[in-house]
Amino acid sequence: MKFPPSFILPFTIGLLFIVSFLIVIVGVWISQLSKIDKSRIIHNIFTRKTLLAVHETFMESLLHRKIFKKNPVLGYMHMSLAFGWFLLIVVGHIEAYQHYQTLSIPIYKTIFMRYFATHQSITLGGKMLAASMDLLLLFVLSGVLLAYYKRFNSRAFGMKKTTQLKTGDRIALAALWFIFPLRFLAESVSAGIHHNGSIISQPTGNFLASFLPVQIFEMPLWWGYSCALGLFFFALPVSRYMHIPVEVVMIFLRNYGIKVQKRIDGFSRIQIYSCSRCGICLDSCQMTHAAIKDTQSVYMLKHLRNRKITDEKLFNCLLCGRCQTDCPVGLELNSLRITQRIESTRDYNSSYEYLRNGKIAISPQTQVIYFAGCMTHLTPAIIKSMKGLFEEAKVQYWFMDEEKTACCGRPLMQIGQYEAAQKLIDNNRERILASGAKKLVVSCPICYKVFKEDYAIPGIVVQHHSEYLLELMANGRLPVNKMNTRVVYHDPCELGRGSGIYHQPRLLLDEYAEVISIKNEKEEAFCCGGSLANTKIQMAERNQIREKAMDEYVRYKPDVLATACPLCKKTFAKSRQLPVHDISEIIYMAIQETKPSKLREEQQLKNTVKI
Amino acid sequence: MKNFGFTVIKQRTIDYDQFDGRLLNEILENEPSFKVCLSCGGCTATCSAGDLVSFNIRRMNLMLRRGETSELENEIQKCMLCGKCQLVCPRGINLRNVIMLIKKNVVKYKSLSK
Amino acid sequence: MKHIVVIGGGIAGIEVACELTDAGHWVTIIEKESNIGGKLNNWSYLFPDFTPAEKIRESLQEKCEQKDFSILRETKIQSLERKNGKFEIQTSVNQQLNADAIVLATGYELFDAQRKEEYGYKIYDHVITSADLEKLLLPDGNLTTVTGEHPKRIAFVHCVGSRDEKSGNHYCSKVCCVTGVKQAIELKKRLPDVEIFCFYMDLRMYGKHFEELYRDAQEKYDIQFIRGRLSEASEKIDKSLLIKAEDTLSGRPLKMNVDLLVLLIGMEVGKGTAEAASACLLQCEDSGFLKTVDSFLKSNQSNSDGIFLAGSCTAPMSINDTILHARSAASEVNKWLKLMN
Amino acid sequence: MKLEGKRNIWKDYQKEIANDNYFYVRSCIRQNFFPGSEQTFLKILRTELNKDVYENPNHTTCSGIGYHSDVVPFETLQTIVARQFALMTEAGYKNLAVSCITSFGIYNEVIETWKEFPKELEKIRAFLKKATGREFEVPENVAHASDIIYKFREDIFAKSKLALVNKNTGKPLRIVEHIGCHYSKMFPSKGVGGAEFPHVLVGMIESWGGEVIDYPERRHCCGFGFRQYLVMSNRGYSVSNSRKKFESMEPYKPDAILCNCPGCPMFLDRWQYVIEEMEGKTYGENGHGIPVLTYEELAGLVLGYNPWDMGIQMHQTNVEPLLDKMGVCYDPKLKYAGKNGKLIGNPAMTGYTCE
Repeated sequence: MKFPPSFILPFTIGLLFIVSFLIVIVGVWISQLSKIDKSRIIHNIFTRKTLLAVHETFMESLLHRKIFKKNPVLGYMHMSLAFGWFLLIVVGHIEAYQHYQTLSIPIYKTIFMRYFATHQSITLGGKMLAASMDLLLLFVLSGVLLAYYKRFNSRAFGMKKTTQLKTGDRIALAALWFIFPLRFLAESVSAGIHHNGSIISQPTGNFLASFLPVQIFEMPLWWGYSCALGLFFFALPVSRYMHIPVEVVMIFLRNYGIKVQKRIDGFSRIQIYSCSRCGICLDSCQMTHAAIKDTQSVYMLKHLRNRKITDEKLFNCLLCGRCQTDCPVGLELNSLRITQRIESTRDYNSSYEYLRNGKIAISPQTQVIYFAGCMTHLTPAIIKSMKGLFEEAKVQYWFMDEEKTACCGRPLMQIGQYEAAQKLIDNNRERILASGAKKLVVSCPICYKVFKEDYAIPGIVVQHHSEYLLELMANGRLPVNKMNTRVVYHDPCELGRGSGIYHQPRLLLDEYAEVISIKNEKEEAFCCGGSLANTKIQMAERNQIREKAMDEYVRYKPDVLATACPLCKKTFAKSRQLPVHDISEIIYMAIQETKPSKLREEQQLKNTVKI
Repeated sequence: MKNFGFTVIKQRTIDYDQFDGRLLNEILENEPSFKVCLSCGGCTATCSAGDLVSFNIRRMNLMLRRGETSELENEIQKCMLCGKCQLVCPRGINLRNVIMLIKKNVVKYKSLSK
Repeated sequence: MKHIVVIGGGIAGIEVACELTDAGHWVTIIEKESNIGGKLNNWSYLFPDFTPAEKIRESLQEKCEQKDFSILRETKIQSLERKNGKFEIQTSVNQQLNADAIVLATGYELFDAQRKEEYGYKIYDHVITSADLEKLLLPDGNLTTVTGEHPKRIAFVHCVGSRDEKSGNHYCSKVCCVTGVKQAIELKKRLPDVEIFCFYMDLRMYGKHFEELYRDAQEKYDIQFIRGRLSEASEKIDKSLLIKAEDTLSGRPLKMNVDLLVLLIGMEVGKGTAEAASACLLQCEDSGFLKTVDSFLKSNQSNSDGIFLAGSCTAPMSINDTILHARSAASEVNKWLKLMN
Repeated sequence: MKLEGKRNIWKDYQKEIANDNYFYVRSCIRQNFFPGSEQTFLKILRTELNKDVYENPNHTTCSGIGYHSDVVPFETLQTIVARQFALMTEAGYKNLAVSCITSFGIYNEVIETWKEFPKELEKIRAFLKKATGREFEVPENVAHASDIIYKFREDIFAKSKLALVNKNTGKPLRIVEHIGCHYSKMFPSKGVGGAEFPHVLVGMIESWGGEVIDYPERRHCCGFGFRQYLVMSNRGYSVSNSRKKFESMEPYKPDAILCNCPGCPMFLDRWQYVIEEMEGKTYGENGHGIPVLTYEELAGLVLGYNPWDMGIQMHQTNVEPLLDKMGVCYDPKLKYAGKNGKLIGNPAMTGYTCE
């Protein structure tokens, strides 16, 4: 048997390396999964879910549909590289089978086919395949050109900050940039010598042969192409291009129902490696409004991957979830950050002994509990309105935190203190259970999320007051009075993206005021900037974020900015550009409008005295 | 040593010259807004934990500034991080970060001093 | 042409004289010192924006040269009599002046820190007053202590001679709080490694930009504020000072060693004011400062018709307030003279 | 330290001290702690200075300790004081010489009260009359015994045999002066030199050739504090106070501590022993304590009196190091000899400093 030429070695060794590396590392990650997650894989692997995963892989990993939606040029660039390369491999193989007329072809003969197959295909099919290979290569090269331009452009004009490159990234990037031009040149030169080219490579080859001694260039160019491929494979594990193989694994696992846990495990590592560092999260992040440009998810994941995350960066995030909505890979960015926060603060969780030692106040028997939340106590207008509305609807309720109550625990969870939060949760849960209530109405979205997700109290419905008031209204227990006030509704992060409550507040508000639809709403809504999840941000920076959001709202010329969170209200109220009211206040005011003025005064007086 | 039925009483005086400022400096470096505390006590008045247990966040500042860090570790545990203090603070001090820094570093310096 | 005698050639006196000269009157200033400017001469830089006091002095000097009023230097008022609706003044150099109206602008004196014995001013080597420090803050001021080193820790004591029954002064001198903050910042700028503590009872940052200056002191200059009045200071063997106070916010006594103790001395009514008041038969407040007819509408009028008051002879005042008070005094004098015609 | 500044203050606080004809009232506790001191005072006044000092054996306690311990009401105290004055009036004296600082404070407090509230004086006159049938006049001059020694310090020095000079080095002895709290802290004008920088002991030390140590905790109380000592479990407070002073004066290496109050020398002396026993800490040279003297003892030493005659052996902290530095002639063998020259036995409790 004739030995193949030595230029195939870099490629072949690189391929062997990367394949075995991937098998090992993915194996390790999967072995680190919890027992439940492992059984999820086994149960789901032979179901429709695998097909769904294949479909998703095709749509996202190859076509990059989500990037396309967000930014068509960026989408095209990614698609041309990923899908183009994928097709080159697939079509290349088909061409090789067709050419060699066998299925057992060494892989190098497929990849470097134009070197080995020195005569032109004579069949129509063969000609068409060769032509499509040339066109596909052109397609990929257009992506490469765009990539050159993007990098050049961002540097020259200092536009959007793309991720800083590390050595591994640089090598892989350089290799990637060279792979396709070298391939094109090598194929063209071979075509110039052997006349085995197609519609693009052959004219290019002829052109080159017309003034260059192409024989001298042939071997070095094929060497160069092989080296570029080999280098790329070797650099892959230490570069961001690891996302190409890992993302596929991630898509499959995700389809099997695996999620980021509250500890760093194999799946969170897989998610971390799945980040392509496309930088879309930089665009969605409001922290840039305060000139904070180094703490965004893409950087967090990079630092997590390198295990070099500082508290300064880890905690300088509002956890608003905007990046998560926009992430084309669909990474669980908030969960990943919280997981690391748990890790970073593990050593100093509080035990809150005093809650256990102290006498727990006796819970009265009730059907409905109202829990205002710590923050709501700093916005007494919300409490006053809620009291008025309860009275209006003749609801008997227990105001659980009227005097003193442990915090709901969510602020602790946001900064990773899950263990500590559990102590508060246990304490509150005990009190709620003792009351025998069926419904827990909460005014603060921060509390709402934790009550709903982490309290796990059987037989109790947790509702944010916007849901609850909507229900009361729908049942005819609250009068309706549509005022002609123009309202922009600001979705609180924890209620909207955090808990998926977008429609209820709008349906409710619609009955009492005129709600204006705006660009940045629902999933795309802004964060007010007041988030408790960020412990590092300075007040002045919060103000900048808030003002940017406020400027946007002001453009719609509303009479009132409505929100459903005491913290959002308090944050926006500092701006003074617009009057800010909680949804409950607006409903309460609208209902008061319907009453004769004397009665109204009396009622207001009564409620004021109570507060 | 003889026992006379009484002992020399420890001084209640804060001896500033014995001040160990490492913990304070670490916190001020990481959260400079803490410098501008006015000792107004708004934080303590609004404190959710303070409703349930004797807990004075204003005093934490003083304890740090006087190097009285021995009780700090236990005291700071009481905070529930609800963030009300931060909303009330007239000087906009990033108190939750201060508390987290104290929690983190109090342990570190305790082990260092051993 | 009316003749107005202004007693005192400090900021208030000169300001009043300028305004009245501009209004077309003949003005004579009686100044006991050879220099004009009064207590302004004690200060190097002025709160809250570190304006060099020289700038204000120069402007006063300029006014004196440009405006057509006369100054009798090293002269005091001996007696004052009212004759036919006019004032007849005998001076200490046996001059006789006749005036249609009198303006008292006799100012204040700095509290003598020796009276707070427990702080050891003029006994301990490293205790100085804010007025002493002010001179050291000039670019050529020597900030080394007796031991020849730069101080490493400095304490400021607020309210020395103010708000203190033991000093006989119940009132607040108003300007010392912000002076202390200003001087602390200046010291910190000169000696970046120094630790500075201000011992205060209340920080009364009443004026424009004062609170901002205080915040800067905390935020940018790491100056620390301890709420508690210094009870005493003692000199140690190395000439440093052991100071004691209660840290009232901790509720515990506190002691510390400092290399320099600065006493923020308050304002007292001056001997000159007291003498002038007795010569002119004017009433004084319990504090010794001159009584004005009321605090709002007649804050420049003394109990004696035709005798007006300007500046810090009526109450502790900042330079800014003094200038404004002096201007309003001039306007009151004008009104009164018109009424007399 | 600028002496000029202190002199300015001393100028402001000069008091009138009677020249002769004193009615002497003794201290309750000192007769037990340092009985030689009062004897020495009388000897100096009568034999060295030829003054007339009268004592009435019927005089009692002023009840100040009871008063400050809240067991004697103010009216009772005033009546007791009035009785002392009655004894003085009856004997025809007008100048009160007080041995005790507590009493000195009490007499001043009562006299000042009567000045401010004359009705109180009338009431007390009635009380005394009713209780004892006596009548009294308020003394014209109240001086503490140390004031009198201060007044005649130069006369004493003129007759002195020894100066406060270290005979080995020729340098002045460095002495800490400690003033009893009630000497001038209540009424600064009643003490020589006032409350902040009292001059009464400073004057003696400097006149007799010594050097005064001004140390940071000079103002601090010795720690007696009445109930702090009288209630056994409180004594820790008392020791702590003294210790604070010792710690503060230690760097100055004092040769002695001079006191003008009956309680202070007692506590500054005994607590040194107690601290040594409890903590093993001594404050003087070579593991010794700092000798603590009363002003009469110091005056006596300057005048060349035999230390054992003045009862200096009653001190728990050894005074011998000071005696040696001054060059006082004494016979160590006779330290514990009785008046007849026979040994009366060594004390049972001795510390390192007492050997």
